[in-house]
Amino acid sequence: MTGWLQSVHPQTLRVTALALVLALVILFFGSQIDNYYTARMFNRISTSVAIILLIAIGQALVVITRNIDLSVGSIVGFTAYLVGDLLVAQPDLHPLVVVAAAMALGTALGAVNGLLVAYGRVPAIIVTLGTLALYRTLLVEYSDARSITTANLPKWVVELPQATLFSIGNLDIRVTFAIALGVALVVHLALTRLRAARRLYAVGSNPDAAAIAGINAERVVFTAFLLSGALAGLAGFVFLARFGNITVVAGLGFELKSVAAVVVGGVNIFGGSGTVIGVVLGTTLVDVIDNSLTRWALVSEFWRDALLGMLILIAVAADTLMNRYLDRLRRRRHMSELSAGTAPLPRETG
Amino acid sequence: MPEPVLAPPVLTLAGVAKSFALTAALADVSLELMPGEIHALVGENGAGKSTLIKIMTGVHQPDEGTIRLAGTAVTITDTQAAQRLGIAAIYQEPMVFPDLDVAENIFISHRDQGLLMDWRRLHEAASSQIARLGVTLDVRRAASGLTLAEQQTVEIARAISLDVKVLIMDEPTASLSAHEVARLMAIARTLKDQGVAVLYITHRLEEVFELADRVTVLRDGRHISTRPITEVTPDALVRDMVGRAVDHFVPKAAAGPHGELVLRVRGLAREGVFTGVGFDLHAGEVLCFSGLVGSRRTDIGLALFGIQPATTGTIELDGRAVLIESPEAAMRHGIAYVSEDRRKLGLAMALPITANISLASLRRLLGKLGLIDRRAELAMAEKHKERLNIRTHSVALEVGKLSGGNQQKVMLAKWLETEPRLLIFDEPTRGIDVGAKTEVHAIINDLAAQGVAIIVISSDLPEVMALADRVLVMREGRQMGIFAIEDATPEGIMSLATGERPADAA
Amino acid sequence: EPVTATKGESVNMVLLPKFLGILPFDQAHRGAQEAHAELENKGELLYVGPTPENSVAGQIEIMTTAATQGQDVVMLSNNSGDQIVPSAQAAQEAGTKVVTWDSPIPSAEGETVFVAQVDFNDIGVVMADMAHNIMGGEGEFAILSATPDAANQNAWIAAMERALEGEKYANMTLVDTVYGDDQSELSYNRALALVDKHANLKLIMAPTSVGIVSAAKAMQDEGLCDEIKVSGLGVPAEMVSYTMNGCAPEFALWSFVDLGYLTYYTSYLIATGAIPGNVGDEFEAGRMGTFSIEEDPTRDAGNRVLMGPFTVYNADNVEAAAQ
Amino acid sequence: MRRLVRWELLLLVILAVTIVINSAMSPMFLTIGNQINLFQLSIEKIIVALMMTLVIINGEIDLSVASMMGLAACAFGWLFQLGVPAGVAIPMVLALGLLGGAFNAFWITVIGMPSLVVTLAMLIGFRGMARILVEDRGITGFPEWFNALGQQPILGPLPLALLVFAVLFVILLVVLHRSGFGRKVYVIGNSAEVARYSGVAVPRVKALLFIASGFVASLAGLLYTARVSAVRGDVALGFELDIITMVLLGGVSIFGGKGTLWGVLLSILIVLNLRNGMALANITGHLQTGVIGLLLILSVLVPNLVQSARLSFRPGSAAR
Ligand SMILES: Nc1ncnc2c1ncn2[C@@H]1O[C@H](COP(=O)(O)OP(=O)(O)OP(=O)(O)O)[C@@H](O)[C@H]1O
Ligand SMILES: Nc1ncnc2c1ncn2[C@@H]1O[C@H](COP(=O)(O)OP(=O)(O)OP(=O)(O)O)[C@@H](O)[C@H]1O
Ligand SMILES: [Mg+2]
Ligand SMILES: [Mg+2]
Repeated sequence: MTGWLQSVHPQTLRVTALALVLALVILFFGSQIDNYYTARMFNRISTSVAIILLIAIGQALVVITRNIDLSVGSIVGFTAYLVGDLLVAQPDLHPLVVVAAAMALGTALGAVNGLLVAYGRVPAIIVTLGTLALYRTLLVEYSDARSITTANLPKWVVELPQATLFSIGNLDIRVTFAIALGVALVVHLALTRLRAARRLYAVGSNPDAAAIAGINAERVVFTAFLLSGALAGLAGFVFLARFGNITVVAGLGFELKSVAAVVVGGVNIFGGSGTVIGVVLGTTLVDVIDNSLTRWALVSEFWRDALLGMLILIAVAADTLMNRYLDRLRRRRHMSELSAGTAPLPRETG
Repeated sequence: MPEPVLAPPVLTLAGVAKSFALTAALADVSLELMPGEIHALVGENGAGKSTLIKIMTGVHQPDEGTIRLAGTAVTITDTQAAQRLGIAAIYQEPMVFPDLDVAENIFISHRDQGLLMDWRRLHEAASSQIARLGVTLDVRRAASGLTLAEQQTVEIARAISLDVKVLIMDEPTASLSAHEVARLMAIARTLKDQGVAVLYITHRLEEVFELADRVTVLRDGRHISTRPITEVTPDALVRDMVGRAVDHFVPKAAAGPHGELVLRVRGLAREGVFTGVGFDLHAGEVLCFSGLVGSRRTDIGLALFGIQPATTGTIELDGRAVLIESPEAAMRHGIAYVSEDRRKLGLAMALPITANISLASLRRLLGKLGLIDRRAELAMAEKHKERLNIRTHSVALEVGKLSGGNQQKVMLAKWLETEPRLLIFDEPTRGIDVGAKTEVHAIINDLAAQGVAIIVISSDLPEVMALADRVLVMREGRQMGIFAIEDATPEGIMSLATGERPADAA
Repeated sequence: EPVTATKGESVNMVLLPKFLGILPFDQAHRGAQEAHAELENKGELLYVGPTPENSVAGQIEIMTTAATQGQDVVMLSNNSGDQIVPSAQAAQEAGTKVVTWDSPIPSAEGETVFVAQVDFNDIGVVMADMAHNIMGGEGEFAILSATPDAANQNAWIAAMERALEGEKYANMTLVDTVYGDDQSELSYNRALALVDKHANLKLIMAPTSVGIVSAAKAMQDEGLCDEIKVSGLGVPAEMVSYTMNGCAPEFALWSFVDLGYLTYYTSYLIATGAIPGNVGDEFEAGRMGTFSIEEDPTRDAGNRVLMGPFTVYNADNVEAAAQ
Repeated sequence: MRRLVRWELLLLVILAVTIVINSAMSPMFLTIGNQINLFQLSIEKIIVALMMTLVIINGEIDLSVASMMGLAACAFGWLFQLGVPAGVAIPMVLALGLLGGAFNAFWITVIGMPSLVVTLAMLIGFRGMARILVEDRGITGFPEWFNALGQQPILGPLPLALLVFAVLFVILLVVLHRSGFGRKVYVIGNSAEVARYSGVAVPRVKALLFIASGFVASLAGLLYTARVSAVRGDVALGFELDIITMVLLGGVSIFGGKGTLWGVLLSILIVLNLRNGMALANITGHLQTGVIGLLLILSVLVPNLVQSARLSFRPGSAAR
């Protein structure tokens, strides 16, 4: 056994286990699919991860506070449509204004969720199940069955998905992917460094204790929903740019996808713990499995979903078991050092 | 000896009243806290002590009455407001954040530490706070792995790390052993010297007399008396609390010949937790486990009850080796385990008293078709309400709404109802008042007299001395020795538990 | 002698699309409204439908409710396969006629007649021909459909596969059929997966309006429009930019406005008893001319009114149609 | 306890209001035929909702129920196409439901994964298996007697599924509120640790619930097949959200430990009547789901607001 295990933080362990699982999955598909380890495959997956990653990060922030946001799919659809509509009406808007508008819209919808959950004291699942339906209803009523079409959108929006920030060899770092990664990095830094952000964990970890410790739990939960809304709004804009054609079904199903990415990424569904790196890995894992299955010649179209479900299950199980094993190893090592007298005693000896 | 205090009171409560739905928890209570005093607050379970301090910290709002801070009337809307006013509290039930590490738990309430986290400084500061308490605890550890006593330590560190004018401690020593209690008292005195007003709630009267300058007694939500400690005697205090005189400790029935050998444990160990535990236990015998906080006494209990089965060693019941791999198996063998952590492990807080009491013996209430006989269940609860003097207007009340001590009694009732042969009590009198403690001790003695084999894990040395036939001392997961009670002294037990004396001296 | 409708009768009619919120069904609604005004119907024309998420159960629910309300006719674009049969039969028994349009009831049970936009076999041929044109008669192509349960798409794909057996298409190979569930994101990803899976792919044929735009956008975004073309069935307004830039040089569609109009006429005539709804009935459908009920050759049972034709759009006519 | 009674009272009021408005709006509403239809149209969902109530009170969730319904239906269609007589296929499909539930239970209780993750994966997985069985086919032509089970009245005007619902309701009512098993369900929902420390075989209770949930879902899938007399890969797609909505509106806490079957019954009645009333008033599609979403939120929000308004009357007594 090695000494480093002892000093490793449990969250790091968790992420390591997940990364191992991801590596195994990639190795497996690499042996099954020709031309798997190519720049093209990287580009495919990186671009397809971009949208769901944004949503999943927002979802993670909410889940960490022991809540859930099932309305994200509807927020994505709503912002994608409204921003599209705005762009059709005013094609000359500055890109930053457009992005800001998308995020503001998402934030507003998130604020409604946040108000109801934090200050109205309605359980998040009830609120967001409700707004999942309500936001979609608003969109349908507003859109009146018109759809946004690529032809009416400004060129820069339509071309955004193929815009490349820089390339390493054939590996393109697309702008949309860079946006998602950038957001992930910012949120990661905030969650680990920003004092205020640590309150998300405190509230999710033990709401009663948070109240007693003088944390304004309402405001923290409200903020988490705001951020989730804002990120869903941003994702809505990327969605618009990517698909161009926006109908009332836009974003349908993102709520369950984001929850899946978050829990696979090791965020505790009962709040209190979770890392952005985990979310990135979880999102990637689900997406890699999905994208690989569609390219696996052996698998017929009708077998895909059954395999997807099973592979997610096995991946999470492997992660759970590996994590548990590493943790046990770590504890055992600590104890053997303890009885050998090489480790500092964990408690007072007098 | 306390000087007469001349400074104006830092916190004044006048005419405070508070009721919950059907319970009047406080009625017309007044209290003055002086800077630089340690003020003890005592009273029976449910007397309203915790409610009173929750009013001071803004958790509850009073129905009537005023609060003045240094003379000015204040409304304490929430705990943040209380903190701003310089009032902090250590609550009766530890409230830690299981997912955060110890250091963050300690400093979570500090709001003046800048925008960014400085993890290194945080951990250093936390370490020194913990060290002040005379405990070694890895501040990087997640709080989820902490024992109850360690959680209590974290709570204390959190409160004393704040720069406060009033520090309230609601039974801080309930799960600490003498050693840690001494350190805590030293800290309380230091704070007092710095001019802090300390309000100290405890059921251990010896602490009151050792520490307090003044003592206030509450009974049934009413203020009974406030007197300098020099003017009261223990008996007078108890009379104030209970309204009548109470014998302190039921004298132990003369240790008669014990019955059959019930339990024989040899070489019991759980990898990485404890090792080398072995003892015999006869019917009608009380064996106490003593040791410092974290000496792994609880873990032995958990192993015997099948929660965390031992990895090596043998357990024999009535001369037959048994494998106990789950609580169900333990219960089939007639073993019961009363947990030290009633909140997390002992009671379903949102369920009524009845359901909690019947939980471990549901099987006996089931009629045909596996349906619960509700009348019998109610009778069962009423019986225990009488017997253990559980203070409640109805046994249909949610357990979570009872006072701490009464919750403890409900948990005892649950296990008594299973009529076990081997009963393991883990800190059985944690947080219960003198009267109730006497009752619990009487119950334990009764059970022993009826031939139940009993293990009591206790950090309360006087309790150990009062109850035990024999004492088993643990240190750092190792069994240091077993004494017959005749050979045991508190000093002897403590020095063995702290390692000041070599094990073989026992 | 074709039957002409008597204006001004009172017929309560329900137009029930697959779900609410997308353009083609709204266009059909417009056509129906046009006919409603033209025929001076004193009754009501209702446009009700389920959500996309709840399409099957919702259609059954609305069909049942319509029977309860005693509506005279339900015009159904069926998304429920044969699951709608019991409720459609119950409606018929309660005196509510069921006329399908756009997508029929596969077994034809519970259905009076199906107003077919075009001959389903013809769609197969047209798709094969478009593929032939674009690919120059040789190479590999794949199909990106809606869901595996979409009855129209399945019928059209089957028809196309039959057409492909012809001599003319001998050098063309259909290598894969995948489903994008009529969602942009899935369709987009499936299109790219097809490209990666089949190195020699020359065309993606998407007989669904969501699938075709998503595939076109995917090819455009990945800069693949030169090698891989997109075709199928699409709405001109949504497709115009891809047709003009060469990603989707050719696609086809019919007029949903006309389909709604013709469905309304057929239903009105049947509900008023002007025609019994049997094979051989001939009738006048306002501005669209004369139609007749015939046996549906593309199903094992059932009758149809064939609308036809449809338009193939390309760079020459798409911009005008998109207006 | 008293809180729950109050919750159910609120639901009762909502239900009464719904019924009054509905009958005022449409003369058809109160006819027996319509009342039976109103149940029939969602009967499979509400049967599953009853079982889901127990699962959620136990502190878990089963998101795979709708996919299991689909799988059951497709398995039935597939067996039937293979030439297995319907009478034989039915028990086989029910066994499949048990098996599917046991499969979920394995990952949850033996491996120790959260039920949300497991059943989310199987929401995809079971649906995928259904796809493997029927691919892009639609299967019909089941025997008359089978279809009749779903469509014809069996007892008076009542169809079989409604009887199944009634019987299941009574059984679960007794199990949840009167039996030792039900008590354990509540305790585990409250705190699984407390239950374990009290000698409750937590994994066994959980496993039983998931197995039962799989079984009930497969039964519901069969009833659905009989009602619509056809099978396709998308049977019951997306039903899980409706089912969970009904359970939550019934006052069951998503965190477990709280709620009653009576509450869920009332919430089922509200949702069905509201749906039906809106459909009769030609309000369909998103507007309908929107109204139910709004009701869901308001039913919790309004009492909360009323409560805090009442409290702020008595200055400074905001109960936490
Ligand atoms: N949230 C609540 N709802 C209803 N009743 C409550 C609530 N909190 C406390 N009570 C009641 O108020 C009374 C006083 O309780 P409190 O917790 O203040 O007692 P205590 O003096 O701290 O007792 P102990 O020594 O057992 O901790 C008890 O009867 C208790 O049941
Ligand atoms: N490092 C740890 N990680 C996780 N759980 C722990 C750890 N240390 C102790 N525990 C758990 O805490 C409980 C009490 O442990 P322990 O045996 O140390 O208590 P004890 O000797 O009775 O002392 P205490 O007075 O603290 O209860 C047990 O359930 C034990 O498994
Ligand atoms: Mg108290
Ligand atoms: Mg202990």
